[in-house]
Amino acid sequence: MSQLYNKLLEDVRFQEGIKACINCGTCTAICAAAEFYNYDPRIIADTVQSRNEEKIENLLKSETIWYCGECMSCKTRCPRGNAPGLIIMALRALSQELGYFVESEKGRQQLFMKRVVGGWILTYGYCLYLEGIGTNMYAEQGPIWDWRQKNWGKVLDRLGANYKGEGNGILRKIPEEALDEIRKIFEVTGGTARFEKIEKFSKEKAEAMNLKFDDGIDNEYFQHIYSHNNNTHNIE
Amino acid sequence: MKVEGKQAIWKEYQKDIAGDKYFYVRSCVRQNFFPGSETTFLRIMREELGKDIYEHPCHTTCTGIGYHGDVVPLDTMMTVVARQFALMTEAGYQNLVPSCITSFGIYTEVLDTWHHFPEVEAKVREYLRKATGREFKIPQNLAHASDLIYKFRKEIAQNAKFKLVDKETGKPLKVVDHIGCHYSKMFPEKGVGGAEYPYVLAGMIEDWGGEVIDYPERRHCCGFGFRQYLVQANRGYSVACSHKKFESMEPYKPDMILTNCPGCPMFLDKWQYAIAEMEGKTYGKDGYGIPVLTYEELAGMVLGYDPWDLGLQVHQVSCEPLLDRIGIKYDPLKKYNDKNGVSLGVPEKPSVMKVS
Amino acid sequence: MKKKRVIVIGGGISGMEAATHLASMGYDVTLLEKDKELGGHLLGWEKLFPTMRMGKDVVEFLNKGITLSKVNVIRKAEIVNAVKTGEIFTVTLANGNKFESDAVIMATGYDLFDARKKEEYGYGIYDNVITSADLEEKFLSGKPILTSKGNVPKKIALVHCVGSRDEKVGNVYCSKVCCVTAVKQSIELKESIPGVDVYCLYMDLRMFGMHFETLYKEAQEKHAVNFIRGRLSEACENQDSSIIVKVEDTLAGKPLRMTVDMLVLMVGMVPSAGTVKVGKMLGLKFGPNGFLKSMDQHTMGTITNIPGVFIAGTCAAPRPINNVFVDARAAAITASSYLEGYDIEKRISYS
Amino acid sequence: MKDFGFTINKDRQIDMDTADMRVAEYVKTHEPSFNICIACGTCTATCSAGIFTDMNLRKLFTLVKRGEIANTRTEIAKCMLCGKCSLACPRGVNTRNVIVKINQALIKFSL
Repeated sequence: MSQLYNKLLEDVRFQEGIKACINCGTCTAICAAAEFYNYDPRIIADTVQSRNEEKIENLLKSETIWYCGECMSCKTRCPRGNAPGLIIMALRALSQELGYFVESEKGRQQLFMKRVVGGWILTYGYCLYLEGIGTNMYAEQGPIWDWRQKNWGKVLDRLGANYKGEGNGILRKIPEEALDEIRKIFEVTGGTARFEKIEKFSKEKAEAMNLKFDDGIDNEYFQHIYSHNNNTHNIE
Repeated sequence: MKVEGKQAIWKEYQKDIAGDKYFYVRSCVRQNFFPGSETTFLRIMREELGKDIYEHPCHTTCTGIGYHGDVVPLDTMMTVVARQFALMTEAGYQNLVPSCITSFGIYTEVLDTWHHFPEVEAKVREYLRKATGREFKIPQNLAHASDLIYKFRKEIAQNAKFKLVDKETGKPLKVVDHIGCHYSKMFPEKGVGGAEYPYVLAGMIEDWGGEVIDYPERRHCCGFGFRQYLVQANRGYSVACSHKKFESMEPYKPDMILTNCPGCPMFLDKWQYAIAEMEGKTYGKDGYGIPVLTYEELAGMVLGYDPWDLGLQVHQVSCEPLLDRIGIKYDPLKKYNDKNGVSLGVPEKPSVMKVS
Repeated sequence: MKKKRVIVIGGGISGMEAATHLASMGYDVTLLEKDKELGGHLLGWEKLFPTMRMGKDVVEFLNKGITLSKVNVIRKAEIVNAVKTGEIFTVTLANGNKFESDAVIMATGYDLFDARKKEEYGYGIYDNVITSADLEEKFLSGKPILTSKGNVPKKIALVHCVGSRDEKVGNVYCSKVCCVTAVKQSIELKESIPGVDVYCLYMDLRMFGMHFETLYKEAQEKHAVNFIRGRLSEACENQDSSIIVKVEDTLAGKPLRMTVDMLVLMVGMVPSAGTVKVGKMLGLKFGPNGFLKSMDQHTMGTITNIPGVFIAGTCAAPRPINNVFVDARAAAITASSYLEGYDIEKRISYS
Repeated sequence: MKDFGFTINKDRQIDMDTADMRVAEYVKTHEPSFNICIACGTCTATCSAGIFTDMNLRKLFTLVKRGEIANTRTEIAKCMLCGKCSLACPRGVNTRNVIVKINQALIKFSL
């Protein structure tokens, strides 16, 4: 029995995500990622159910597991009640746990997700925070966003927000004691440990890749993972 | 297409939506991108419908984007969710109403997981106790904010100042609905109308005078995909999804797109701009884009709220052609003003897509 | 000595053939049929796989048996009660008529899977999505096969496993006949519509019967029917009411889309409403898939948990016609040996 | 045109409405046994080229039938026409000749 498979089984999402797959391709037919990446969720399911240690290890280090957009369209349709999207979530968790995520271009992007989304959650209590979404990094947000950027507070004010204010309302300042509770939850439940692992393995990888690594987003490694695309992801 | 077939399916998926006393949790995406929508939602619920809808200053993100971006572990996400339940319980509420579809999906998934794995619920209760000392009750009713507007759509229709009708021709406007993936794809029975032919937005469109347009890629994801949009290197996937939808809906010449997920309207709005810049193609009439509205904006619009109170000015695709078609009055000079009526300057115009 | 009496419930293939044999063995046989005509689903089928012989020939064969062996046929019989008291069965109809017997043959058959339950396939919503039974009705009518707008279809896809092998709709079993029906109907479509392209979308081709594989090969070789291995994920309607289908071509390892003018859903078998209703009245056991359960899968087919009640045909499991004939005759024999005092249960040494 | 740092990903779905079926039609006409392939993979299992390269004859045939011929020329070049596949085929498909015909079609249509 594969050790990695046993690890995956510890994740309830994996237990929910795959019972037995019949390779019918219903998931792939409806998968948004399979349309635009060289990706096949059917094969993901088949690979994990092989319980082959080497194959699963390769999967955990592969680009493949990072293509899914977690829209969960596959769950609606599977005739066996499986959900490749949930399998993917379990694989991604394990890949980060073991540090395998840094072996792929797409996997390395987890540092971005950790520092940006993770950072916003712990700093502001929101998953997204407009001040970090500038048109310098998100040009497709367009001229209207440029205009908002020039007037963050005033536009929010116009639309009934309570930007950085006390009490209730849109984009209010979430009280420090509430944020402390969230941070404590992260510590108790393994969220902080996950973050630390992502940092540690990314730092090692940056050294191996000879890219400058530092805190924040203005460093070579971070900018590399954010924008680099080897353009082979949708080639057979 | 036989609408009776859809009606039969809609009957199968009737969901229980509480009538009053809601605990409201905000959406991260909505607050950043469509603040006017949440303001409008609360205004409708409280002022038009007289409902008790409570907000707690200490509630936070559910961590949804972090969870589906796979940096936030399952246990962490569940415990944060448990904390929201605790705030609700402490405030004396039982009916949870998330503004966000990803949150709604997450709450549904958590409750389903706990139902199948009671030991997981016990573990999360222990985590929450340890981290915050809080206890909670499981919500009695869980409904997305769009479920509420759906539930009260007829009341809104009764108070409506406008119908979704072309004032020149008298014909109903053609509306494309786009449902957030996590509304019912994971748990079809938790969504009004199920997963394949959701009725939550279609019901609003019908009762407010419009015509629902079904097109082949109706069920396709907008392409957010969490990490797929947020990381620039992956955005080619994200835009390709929306692009596919636009190409598929184009022949039907829709007057607008209606959405119930916080992220989708932003993508369907912004990607029209980006596609125009990248490929020179626009999808609306006369070089404009197709206006993309949130259900709160649409409800406010038919109720006759000022378009600039709704926040239509923060859309990249101009909504004025739609307002004109319905015959809704607005003051173009006030579009880009602040609360005190002072101009904040005018955004630059895109180079391809026309804007008002 | 008074003739022993048997009630056969259901006048489809299995009921007709079982009744014929029991009557020919000298029993007093009453055949109860809910419709106004005997023949069951077979009446709606034009040609039969794998030989393409006419379904009505088989109906005629069955009817001759009923007439020659003098089976008492009660049509439009709606059963409101069926009980066993002591050794005697009493079946009551809606019109108040009561029938008594010493044995009962359950031949209550199957219902076609309601394709509307596969919501994503759009049956009952999209105009050009039909079922295999609808297509058969078109063949029977003798009229040309046309799309909803009256055009000759150029491309048709047949979807296997609709309502079969699908946990989503609660049916995990294979309905056995749909694969070969798809092959049969593909050939008929090819023959009746010159130049039409036909695609079968399948998960596995289960050509288990004698000559089924030959028919499959004929479909490929002579008729150039296309087979794509992938289960249909969704169907959508275009503006011109043609249908877009999305599958993965699992042998190519890529998602595939295709516009077709007509989509035919190969609907599987589910236990009929009559099977469930009468089965419950008699206290019969049901298997995990909802069909009637025999006492043992290998050795006790046709024999139920209620002594004197025997099962024949598709109320027990999906079966093709040739198997149903054999099954009906087997039910007649097991019923007869029961009536003659033979106790097969004595042979059971296992639990 | 503005550069956002990415482009719109191309769809990799097989689109049967626009597929180039010329090669498939040519082969079906000139080697009709191509029609009776059941994609069992026996050919691939015995294929000499498949042992030393990533050539997959079963998949190649399927792709040709779907009009996916962008890589066919490169793939088919790996075949040595040894004909073992034809001996192994349980359906009696003249697989070797199918390859010859595919090659002819590629030349004929300048693909």
